[in-house]
Amino acid sequence: MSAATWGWLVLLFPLLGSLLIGFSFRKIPPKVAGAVGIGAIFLAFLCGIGALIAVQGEPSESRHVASSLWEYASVGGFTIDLGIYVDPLSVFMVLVITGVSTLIHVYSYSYMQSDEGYHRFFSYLNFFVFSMLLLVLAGNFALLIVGWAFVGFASYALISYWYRRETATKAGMKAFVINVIGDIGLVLAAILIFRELGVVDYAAVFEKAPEVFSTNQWEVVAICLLLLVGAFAKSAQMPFHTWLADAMEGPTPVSALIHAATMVTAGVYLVARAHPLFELAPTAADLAAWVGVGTLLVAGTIAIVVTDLKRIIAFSTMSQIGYMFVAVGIGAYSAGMFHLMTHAFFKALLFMAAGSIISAMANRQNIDHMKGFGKAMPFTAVMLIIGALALSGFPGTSGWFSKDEIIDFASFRGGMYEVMAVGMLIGAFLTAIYSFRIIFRILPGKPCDEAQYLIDNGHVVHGEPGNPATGELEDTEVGYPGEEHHIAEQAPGMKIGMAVLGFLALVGGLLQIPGVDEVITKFLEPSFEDSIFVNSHPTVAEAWTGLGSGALISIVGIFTAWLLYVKKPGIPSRLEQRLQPVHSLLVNKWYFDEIIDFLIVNPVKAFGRFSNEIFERYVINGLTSGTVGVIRSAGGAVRDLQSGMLRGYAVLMLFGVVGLLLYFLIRSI
Amino acid sequence: MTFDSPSIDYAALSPIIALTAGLVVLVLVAVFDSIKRFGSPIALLTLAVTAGCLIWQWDTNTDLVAGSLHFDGITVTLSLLCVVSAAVAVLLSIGDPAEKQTGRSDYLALLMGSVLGMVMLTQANNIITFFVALELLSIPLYALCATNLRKRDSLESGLKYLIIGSVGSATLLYGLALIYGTSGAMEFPQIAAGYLGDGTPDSINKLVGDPLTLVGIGMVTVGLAFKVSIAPFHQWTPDVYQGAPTPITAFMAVATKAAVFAIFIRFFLVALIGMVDGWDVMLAALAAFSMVVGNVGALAQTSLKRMLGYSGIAQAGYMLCGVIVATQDGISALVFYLAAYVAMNLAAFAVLVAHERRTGFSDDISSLRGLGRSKPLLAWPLTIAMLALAGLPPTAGFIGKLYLIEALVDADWTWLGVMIAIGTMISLVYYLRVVAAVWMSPEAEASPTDEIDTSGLPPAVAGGSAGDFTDGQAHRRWYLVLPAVIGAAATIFFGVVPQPLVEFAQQAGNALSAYIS
Amino acid sequence: MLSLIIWIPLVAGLIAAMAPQRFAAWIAGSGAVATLALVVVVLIGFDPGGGMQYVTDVTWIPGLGVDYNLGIDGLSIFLVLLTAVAWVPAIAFTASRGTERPGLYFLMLLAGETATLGAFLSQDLLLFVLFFDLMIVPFYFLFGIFGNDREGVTASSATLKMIVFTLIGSLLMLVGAIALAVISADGGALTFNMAELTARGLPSGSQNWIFWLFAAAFLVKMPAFPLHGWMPDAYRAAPLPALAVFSAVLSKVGAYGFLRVVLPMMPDATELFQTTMLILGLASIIYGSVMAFTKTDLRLILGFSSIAQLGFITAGIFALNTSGGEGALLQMINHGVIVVPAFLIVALIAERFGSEDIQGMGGLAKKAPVFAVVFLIVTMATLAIPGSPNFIGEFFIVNGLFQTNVAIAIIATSGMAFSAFYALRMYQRTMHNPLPDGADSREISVRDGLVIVPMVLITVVLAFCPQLIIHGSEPAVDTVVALSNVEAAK
Amino acid sequence: MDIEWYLVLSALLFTIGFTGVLIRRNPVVILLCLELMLSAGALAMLAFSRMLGDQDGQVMVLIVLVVAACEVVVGLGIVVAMFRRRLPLDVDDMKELKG
Repeated sequence: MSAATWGWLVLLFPLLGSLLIGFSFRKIPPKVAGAVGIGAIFLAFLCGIGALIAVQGEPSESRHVASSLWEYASVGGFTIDLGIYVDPLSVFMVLVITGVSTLIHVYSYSYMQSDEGYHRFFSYLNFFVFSMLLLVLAGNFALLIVGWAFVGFASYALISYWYRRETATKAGMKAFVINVIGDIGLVLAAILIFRELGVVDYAAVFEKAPEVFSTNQWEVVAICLLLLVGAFAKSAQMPFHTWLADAMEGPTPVSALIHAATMVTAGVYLVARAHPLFELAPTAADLAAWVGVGTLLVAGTIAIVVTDLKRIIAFSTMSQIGYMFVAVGIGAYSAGMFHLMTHAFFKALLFMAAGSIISAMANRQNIDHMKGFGKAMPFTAVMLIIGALALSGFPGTSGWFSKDEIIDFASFRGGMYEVMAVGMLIGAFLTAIYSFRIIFRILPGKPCDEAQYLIDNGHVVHGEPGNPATGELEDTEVGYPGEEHHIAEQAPGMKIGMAVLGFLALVGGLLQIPGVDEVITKFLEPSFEDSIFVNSHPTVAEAWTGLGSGALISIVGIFTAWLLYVKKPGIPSRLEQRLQPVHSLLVNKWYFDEIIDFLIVNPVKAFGRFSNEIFERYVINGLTSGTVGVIRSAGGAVRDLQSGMLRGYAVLMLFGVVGLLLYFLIRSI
Repeated sequence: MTFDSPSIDYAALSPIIALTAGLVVLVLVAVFDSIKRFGSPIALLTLAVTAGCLIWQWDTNTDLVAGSLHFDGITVTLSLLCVVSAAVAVLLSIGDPAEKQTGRSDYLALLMGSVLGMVMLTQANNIITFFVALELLSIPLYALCATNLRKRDSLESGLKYLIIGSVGSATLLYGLALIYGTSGAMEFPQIAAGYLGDGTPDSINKLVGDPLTLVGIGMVTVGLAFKVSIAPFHQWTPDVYQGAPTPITAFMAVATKAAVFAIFIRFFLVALIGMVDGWDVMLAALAAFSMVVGNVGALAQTSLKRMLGYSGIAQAGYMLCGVIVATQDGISALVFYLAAYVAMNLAAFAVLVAHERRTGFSDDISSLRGLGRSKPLLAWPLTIAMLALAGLPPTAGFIGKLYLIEALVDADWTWLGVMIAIGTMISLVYYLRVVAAVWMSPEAEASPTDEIDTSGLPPAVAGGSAGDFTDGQAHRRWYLVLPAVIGAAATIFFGVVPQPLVEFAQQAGNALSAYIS
Repeated sequence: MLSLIIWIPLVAGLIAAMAPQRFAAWIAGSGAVATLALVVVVLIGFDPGGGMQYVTDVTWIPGLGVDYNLGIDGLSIFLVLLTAVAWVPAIAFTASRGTERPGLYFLMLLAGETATLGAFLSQDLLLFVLFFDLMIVPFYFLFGIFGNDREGVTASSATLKMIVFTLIGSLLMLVGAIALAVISADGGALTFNMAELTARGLPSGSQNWIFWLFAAAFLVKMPAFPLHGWMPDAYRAAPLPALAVFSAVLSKVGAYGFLRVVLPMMPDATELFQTTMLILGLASIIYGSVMAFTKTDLRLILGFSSIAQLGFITAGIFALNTSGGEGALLQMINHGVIVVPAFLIVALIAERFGSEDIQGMGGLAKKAPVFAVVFLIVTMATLAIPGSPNFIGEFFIVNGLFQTNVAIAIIATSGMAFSAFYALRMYQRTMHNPLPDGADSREISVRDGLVIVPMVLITVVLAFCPQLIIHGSEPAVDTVVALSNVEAAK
Repeated sequence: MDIEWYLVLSALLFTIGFTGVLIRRNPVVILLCLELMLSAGALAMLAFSRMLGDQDGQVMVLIVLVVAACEVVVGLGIVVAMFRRRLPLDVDDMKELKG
């Protein structure tokens, strides 16, 4: 079968799975629903491989296939058809998404075991994967927007999955509104593209763009900036990132899937997909890179201070995505994609490990309470360590290869990109510190009472249900993940998921050993052959020196983390006192939330109150009741004139006569 | 010297002859107690015969009685309207306390006299018949207004109507005298010729500009404006409408307007056509003023009859625009609107009479509450009448307003058209308030009205029985419900299929084709 | 054929009023379904490029030059379909709930349908004005008699305000229509035939003031920003099924009026006042959205969201290009299709919570998952999530606006962001968050499901292929738009 | 004597009549003043008829006298009816109908 039919099949299975589970939620038991969910995604993964084989089978220059079912909408020359575009880049993304999703489905099969919204969870999860695949496979910008919005909707649904919890619904609302702002950016970009090029399909747009636009022409820069607005909103970059921290309200598998592996990478995919436009607008590409650098530094600093386990990992996601944006911003597309893949592996792994620890902690996420889980949960501890190693780019792990490749490319390009490389190195150092902050705070030392309870009688302690973020108590119906929690040691599903990811996190780097086998670069090369950077990349020697420096930084980082948190645990608290203002700045996430509220949210609410109380009552109603009042008073006047006195009437009659006569006399002169 | 008897054209005079005969018979019947009960049938018979004669003479167009009467399209159409409203008034006054007190036939005789006056007025073609017909129309009405001797309001309204009416007639007479003086002739066509002078433009200006003529026109306008209750001279209307017995109010509201507008058309568009730019702006001002006063005044009313009085003032303002425009379209629009006005008002008044009889003379709008639920047969005609008066689409009222505005815009009087639209907007509030009271508010207990303590008084004059006035079954009386239903049905029918009524109106329109375009 | 479509509902209404009250609902329902069937037959036989079809032209009042001229073309075919489709669930819902005096209720409801169909189908200006006036009368009775009094505002006074507001507009339009016909005839034969009037054209001097007479009527009807004074009280007083139909279809007649009357007949004035109308549309979007997310009464949230959507449609129409016009027409149908189930859902929520104020609500989704999913689809369509037909409508409107005035287009997109906020707020405050005690969150009954779900399914089908509507209506919109931009015509 | 003097006299009569109606409160006197106003019109008619030399004016005057008589009859009839009802015979007290 051709790549296109494989593409359609990839799309079909998750949608079918989602609808099937959705409609039969009363009939089939939870177990079967979970199985159907996993099966659907796994089938999609197989079709992805089928598409891979089909695409590889084509000769290298014609490795992209576009096919459309029917004409979705066409008005006055603006035709949008329901079409997909299968090429190495999209197949790569399909494989990463379906692969990681299958593992996360397996993990959540047992993690969400006793939750009473089980069917709804798997239906939404399958719908999310479908919409992510639609986004990746879309053949034109319009359908991209549709995929984009479905992904936004699915993330809203999953963030506020425990909808009976106020904070979860608020977080869901925040994520969705910021996502809609991203959609608006894409809508305007699509319209601008149509206005300039008259066409919306990828192939046609990227082919016509160089002829119509000269580099840095304001139109193409505007298009790219608008695309970036969409990308930043989706991938939680600097100005639009505030929703990611609150998105941790969703269940942990959701955070693993959406806020680590797939959704947040959509922005990176978009920039990679639209690279011809970005290459025509270097200023926009550089802006993307600089924002990437800024985000990775800011996120890194915050991650060091935050005490909530899932939020630390969330901020680390933000900084790693920053790396990817720098990569695609400066033209290292295949490096960016490679880091995207490896990041998916170890970040999902970290979230899963965090999930099982949180279950062990009876749903409390504050790492200050967590102590000595090394002994209590050996398997999870090992997985946590592997994840942390890969994240901090410990030599040999996948993270090391992918992150340093980006840094090498940046330093290779020289000039201001050198500064970026330095920024990234600092970032890498911060990453090493906070990833091992988790390890050294949780695993070593005297086990805290939950861990001790686990060691003594082998099953998990059951605290009364509470909101993990705020800690205040809730009624059990709120959607608390059921009475029994599941830790990796006791739940086979979680164990399989984490094991495979652990293996991939370790081994993943071998795909892209500089000089030996650039598998990813060669595979993605047909998608980026029209890019100007296609054959300029650092020599093998430079690559290896870069890797060396990367390894050095990560080891030093781990050592300092060890120093701070194991050797002299007092230092961090002392540092906090001395650098109090800095500390509070970081704890409050650089006050971004407050700034956005101050600049946008509060003025709009004030405008709403103003228009509601004052404008509506006085102007609109004033207008109507005003005129009615005037007419009614005139009516009263006429009625009072009617005095009933006969002689009064005669007087008015006289005035009438005199008036007429005067009028006529005046006329006759 | 030979004396040849004048050639009388009996055919054209037949309506007047029939009416006079009926009047005489009625007066005679009033004498004998035994056959007094047959008053109403006789009255209805005469009206039917008159209508027959009018229709028989549908398209005659001749001068009668040596030029003092002119029988043409306007006469036929408007006289028919007067006769129809008279018939309905007769029907409504069966069993009316006022009629009982004055003895059935006398009451009806006065009514016949008034109708005779109206039919003559529609034909009047010279100053003498004009004045006589006008007085023949008004004096019986003064008397009729005062017939409900039991109620103090009725007497008061009668006296008020008489005094103010006479002042109006006196002014009219003085104006006619001046016009006779300056034009030198009595018949309207000769007056027009008189004002043309020897045809040279400056002589026309001299005559037209001459103060006496203008004062004359002014005074005649006052007299006619008073009769049709145009704005500054409208003050008597609400009081008299409220005071007079309701059948008389119904008759007065509709028939007088039809007859007086006939003479308005004939006098202004035949006699004074020469100086049309002299009086059309003045009439336009009066019309606009009465639209405003009428609509705004009605807003503050609680009594339904007073409200209909004010609405009559406003509607008179709309109709006057038909005359101002001075075109055939204008006249047919006016006649169409009059016909629709007749249907609407008679339906409304019929329901009002039935309601009054049932609840003992409370014509307050709040007493109409819950009528929709309890008496749908009465509620629907009143609702349709109110919607028609407000000018809403499915009714003849809408087509009437449409025809008027079209005639206005056609003759470059667009600002008056907008005035009509604005007047209608204001009128929506009080018409729909009645509809809201009928349909949308809960049942209300009827409030008893003030009644003179008739204990100390001698029994009513001329054998009128002093029975109590409420008639519990009023809402089922055929003679009350029939006019209401027919009026409402006519409003809806002519709203949906207006063409026959348009042709009826055009009959009047092209009657003056000789004088105006 | 078209006369049949117009008059069947009224006839059914009259029979329902006369018949014993038990059968009133069945008769009314069958009347509405019969009309729908006829409209579908017309739809099948409709050829998009064929201009005016099924024309019936009978002289009605030769004296005034008015004739009973009906015709259907790309512009009105789908709006007629929307009307026919919208009335069926409204009647079914009322029948399932039962009212006192059902005969009168159905007579008025079906008379409203007759007048609306008449307005969409009439090709004679006076007939259009007549049906335009006639539309509000039955709803005056419906809202007045069957409405519910609120604190401070009785149903009859709220509806009185509504009908006076609307009729002021339509009276001005009556004067405008007559002036238009008389001036364009200038001495010749007076006619109100729309095609004839469009061909004759009008001196641009008089076009300007006639434009504002028509615009006033249509803006009050929509309602648009400055003239929506009557909307809050009327929406709070009205019975919900009647309100669903009123908000879904009657506001579209205003927008349709712009496309059918104002654009073709007064091109110079449209050109001249284009920016003012765009700003008015924009003001409606912003003001409607801002009010929507501050109000706490469900009916008013939907009411003000309709004002915002109508603001989008006005902006689309006055973008004066194919994309804007087509987007506006598509948006009219989408909004109509989604507002009917939205109001019926509000009715169901009101039954479950006893009140319509969202402050006391929450957690309905716990025991009513199907109800939650249906309401979710409706909310997503209301906020025009990309993938829903509403988005395609808004997308092409913004695309059209982009071609005329970029600044306005960008501000209009802020409307999308606001709509996301208020629609989601409405959904969350009713469905999510903990369930207050004393509220019973029972599942949607099969009967109500049968009434609401079909309309939602229409939106889902349209979501997959909005081209069905675009294909049918594009040629007609092209002709109207071509007529309206004067340089192209010159 | 040319016609102006007659016209002046009739105008004078008319104004006296009108003021009489305005000032006096007794309905009978008001009826008298009405007679005065009507006769003023008749006088003007006579003057013009004399000036124009034809008899139409005089015919009109006769008719006007008849009509004036009828009015007075009806007027007095109502006044008598009111007197019998013991209603105050004062125009200013007739304020029942107002507003």
